[in-house]
Amino acid sequence: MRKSTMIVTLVVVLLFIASWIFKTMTAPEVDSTFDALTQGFLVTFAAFLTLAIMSFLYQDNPFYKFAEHLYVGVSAAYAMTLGFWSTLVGNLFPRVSETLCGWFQVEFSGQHDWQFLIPPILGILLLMRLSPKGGWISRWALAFIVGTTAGLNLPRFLRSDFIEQISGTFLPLLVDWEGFGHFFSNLSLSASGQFVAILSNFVIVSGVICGLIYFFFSKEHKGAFGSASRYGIWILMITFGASFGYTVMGRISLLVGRLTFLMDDWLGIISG
Amino acid sequence: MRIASFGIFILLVFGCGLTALAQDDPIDMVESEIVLPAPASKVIALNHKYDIGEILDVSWESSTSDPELVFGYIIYRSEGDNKFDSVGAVLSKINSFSDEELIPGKSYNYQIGTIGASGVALSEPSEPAIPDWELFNLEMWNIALIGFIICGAVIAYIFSAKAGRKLFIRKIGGLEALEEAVGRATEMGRPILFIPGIQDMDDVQTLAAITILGKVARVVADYDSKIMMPVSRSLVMTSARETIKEAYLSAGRPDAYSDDMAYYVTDEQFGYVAAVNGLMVREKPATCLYLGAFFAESLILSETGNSIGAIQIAGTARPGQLPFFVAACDYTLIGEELFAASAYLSGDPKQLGSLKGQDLGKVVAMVAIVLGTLAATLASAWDIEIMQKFLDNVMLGIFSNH
Amino acid sequence: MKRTVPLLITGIVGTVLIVSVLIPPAQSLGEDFSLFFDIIAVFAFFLGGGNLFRIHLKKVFHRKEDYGFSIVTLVGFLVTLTIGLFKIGNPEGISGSITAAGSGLQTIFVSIITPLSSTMYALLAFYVASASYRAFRAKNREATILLVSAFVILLGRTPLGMMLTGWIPEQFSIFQIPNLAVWIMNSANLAGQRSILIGVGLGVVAMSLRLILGMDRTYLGSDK
Amino acid sequence: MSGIGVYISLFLIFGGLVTILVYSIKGRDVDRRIIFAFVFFATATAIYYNIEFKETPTTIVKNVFDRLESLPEGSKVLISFDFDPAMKPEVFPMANAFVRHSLVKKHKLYLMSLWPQGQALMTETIEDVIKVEFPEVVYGEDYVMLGYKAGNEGVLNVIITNFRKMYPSDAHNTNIDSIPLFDDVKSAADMDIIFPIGGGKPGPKEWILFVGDPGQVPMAPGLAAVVAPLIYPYYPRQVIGLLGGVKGAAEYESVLRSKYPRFQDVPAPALSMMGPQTLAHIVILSFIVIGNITFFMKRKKANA
Repeated sequence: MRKSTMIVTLVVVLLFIASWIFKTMTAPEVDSTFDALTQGFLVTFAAFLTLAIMSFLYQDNPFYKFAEHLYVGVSAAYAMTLGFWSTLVGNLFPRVSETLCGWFQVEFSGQHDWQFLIPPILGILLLMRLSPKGGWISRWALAFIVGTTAGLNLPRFLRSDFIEQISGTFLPLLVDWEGFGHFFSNLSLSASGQFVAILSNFVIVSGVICGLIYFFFSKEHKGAFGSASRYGIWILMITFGASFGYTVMGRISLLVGRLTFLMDDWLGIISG
Repeated sequence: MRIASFGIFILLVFGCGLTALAQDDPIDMVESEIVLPAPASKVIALNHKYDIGEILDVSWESSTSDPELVFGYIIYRSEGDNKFDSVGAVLSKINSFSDEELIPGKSYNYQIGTIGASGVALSEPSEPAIPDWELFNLEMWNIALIGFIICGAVIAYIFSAKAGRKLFIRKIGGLEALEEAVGRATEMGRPILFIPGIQDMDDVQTLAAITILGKVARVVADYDSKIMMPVSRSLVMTSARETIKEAYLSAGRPDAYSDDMAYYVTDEQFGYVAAVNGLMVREKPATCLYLGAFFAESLILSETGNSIGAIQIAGTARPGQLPFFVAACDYTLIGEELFAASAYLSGDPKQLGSLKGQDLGKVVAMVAIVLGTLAATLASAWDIEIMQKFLDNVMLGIFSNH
Repeated sequence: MKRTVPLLITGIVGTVLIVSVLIPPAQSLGEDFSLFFDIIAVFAFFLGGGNLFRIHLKKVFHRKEDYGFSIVTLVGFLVTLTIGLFKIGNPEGISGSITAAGSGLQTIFVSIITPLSSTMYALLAFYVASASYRAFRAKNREATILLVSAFVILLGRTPLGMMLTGWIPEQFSIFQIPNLAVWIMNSANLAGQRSILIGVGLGVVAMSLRLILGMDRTYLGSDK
Repeated sequence: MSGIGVYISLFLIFGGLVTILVYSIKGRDVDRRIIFAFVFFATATAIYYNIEFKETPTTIVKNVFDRLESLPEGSKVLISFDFDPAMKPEVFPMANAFVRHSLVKKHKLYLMSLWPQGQALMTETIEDVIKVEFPEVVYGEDYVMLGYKAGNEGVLNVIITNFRKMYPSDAHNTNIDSIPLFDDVKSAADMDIIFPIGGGKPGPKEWILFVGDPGQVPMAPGLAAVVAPLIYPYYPRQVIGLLGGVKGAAEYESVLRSKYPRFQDVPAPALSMMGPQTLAHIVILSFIVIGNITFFMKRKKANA
């Protein structure tokens, strides 16, 4: 270990202990010293992990690697245990085995549904992937998963993302129409005015059609078709701009959330 | 059963409360003591459509009494023996009820109790009704029809492509830029970086990327430039090596190929990005290609690429990442263009046929939108009745289940 | 055996699920298959965990570079698994909710998973900032449109937009940035997203069809 | 005191931005770590001084509020926690706002999750919001915690026709038939409104495809900002409204506060996030502007 690394590690350890002691002494509403110690440790540890990940911004370092590796292990196990308790104990055991229900203290459904032995068998086949030789048999389970996804998706995407989207675009282009005279005499660029409403519907209808033209591959994009496709790409660019804005907004929110944790829960420096 | 009694209890408590409130006025009190509300009328039980024969829909006409004095309705059911049991209760504004979990084929009749302040007034019992099941869900006919047309078109095009018919696919703008970018790297004598996304081979986008890699590697082999391809999945590495090797073989330079061209880094997202970033800063590739499934790393990669002055071409079908690529790269294959590019380059009949079938779907969508919008405009702006009918019955009949 | 059976399974399962939408008596079969899928999905978690365990165990065993960090992964994995599977520290015992307040798993969640996963994503805020300084250029017409639209949305989604353009009279209120942002979301953004949605929807339909008919077999991998 | 602090901080931030502009125009490269530090301090300052703004709800958010407001007492409200801690700052305030609004309107609450991490966050809501602010509500009669099930859209495909098949018991292993809330619930189609909250897969989109459209249930998704634009095409027919990112949450919190004064003093995390959010947006916008000024100046020079 290099000398500078050792110094940094030492400083981090000392700060950690200092924070632990401080958070233990200031822990609110606790019954025992042990509880205070645990609470102090947990908050300090969470703060340490937050800072360890953030240190990646400076450069890759052992603290970041520690946090990253811990994350991988813990989150995999978390998903496994929750899946086990909620789905296997919750949905499978009550249908197949009274004994297992007894062990895990969950109510038996009262009858054995033998067809429910199929999924655990397929599941075990899936686990065969872990063995070097039996890998091919895991394809049976994989095939079931692929088949289910395909079968579930086909009618639903067709309905919600195709059919309903088409009828959602059946919009009147002349909103609140009472003739040209009325239209011109009330012409304004007010956000709630008639002109803006008409413009909106016009942009939606033409935008959807031209967007589709942009993604149309059976015809060369020339002439009027080419112009339509160019208009389509502009609409798409506005869309991407909106996504861009929202993504930036979302990322910042996460940062604010994390900094609030550091400053409020850990350091306790926000007066309010 | 329990909910029924619970509902009745709530409604009665509510009713008593109102009675108590009304006691200021002696006339009201007298009235509510002796007069029951008018009972509900025209109770009808109908078979619920398109189920497996377990549901009956009960409806009735509301009580004619002052709505203020009707607190709700209780639904009673009998199995043909005139012994009525309550099966549910609803608030006074509602005049229908779905009785579920019945036995198919059995006959039931219903009676509605109108709850007033002073008691429950019973309606005449309904005619008996039998819950029945249907073979086809006719409400879904339009989905079946459109699904049939689109799936049929996809299959037909695939078979006709397999039979050797040439299917036209327009030239994709980005592909020309691709060739140019590879050429520029050769001129500058600097390497080309190819990132096939961070997903495994089970993602369609990765497959498309590998197809395009075949073309790029061929140009690279022809010009004798250098390609670098760090990947984040071992399976992707295997297929990438095969693809590059084949390209070098067909260019007649198998000796120039080496396994170092594509190599595995790590599965971890940020670990992988850190490694690629380092590589970019050290090797300064002249051209960076990001084709495949990308997540948050899209922005980190394209930012670094920008800072080293590389020409960047990206392509992904993940809409969330497209903005970053469009803003930071020189050329971007947007969404389906990635797949079209792969179909165009490979000439694979399955991909081509599929693309053609999808195009037919787009034509259907465009025509329908034009017709529907026209009808909606004419119907609403000038009150043309036939257009309204056309919109409601034909266009919305086919294109909506709402 | 190695190819035909999986193709048959995919075909049958996919067809049944599609049919169950159209034919009411098949509905309960469709429900069953969905449940099967959910149960197998749990085994997929086990597979993922098993893979992870194997990879890191190998690293430690062969003393590969940075194997110390693999130990961290293994310890984190095993400790969480033990606490979770035996519901250690659960105030309501074995029958309590797995995430009951105060249980070991909930503590791990709050003190380890939460800071780690949310900080990972919070890092992106920094990268967005640096990318906006170094990479987001109005280099051509498309990129310019994108940046302008992003600008309006970013301003419009904060109180600043109103402060800057609140003075614009009602007659021209569409140019007030918050109004403009809402308008973009409801018209151009909606149109663009919808055309993408229709295109992708068609793509999913075609892909699912190819899978069910066994025309697309890439997911089965090579025969080796 | 804090007034002066705010001004000094703002001066430092904007002074810094100008410095970066000058640097960039001179053609010098600004290290990305300086940019990182900049964002860090700008955001931290705004959090420290706790700047809060007033929010006026947009129609798309107001629609959601009005719908829940107009439902008769005792309506069935399902909230799905389809997110993990990474998304928490954005969408968790929405979940809590919906819970508060539903309980104050005396609706019945059904809580579930399609994400393993969602159940733990649901526990937080129950412990910190329901049990603290609504001590009068009873588990099983007013709200129920169904918990997490693995299987993504497979779960939805079952509950749209049959709740009991997917959830034979709640998260506490209590048989669902002994829970009064389920006496008149057969499937998710019996709900009066559904709030899918999340931003990944499975998430609100899957809810619309597998539950909202087939079951014709009103949907009002609460979305992480990243996916909000993608859900707009479903508005207004397939979703009645939506909350996009922390801004949407803040708008909802502000209408809730103005309608129900009892929530004046409960924390409104989204509202208090808008201050730092605004400052960070300004910083990022400035970076884009600076970057482009430099870009065009360089290009002009190259052309000249």
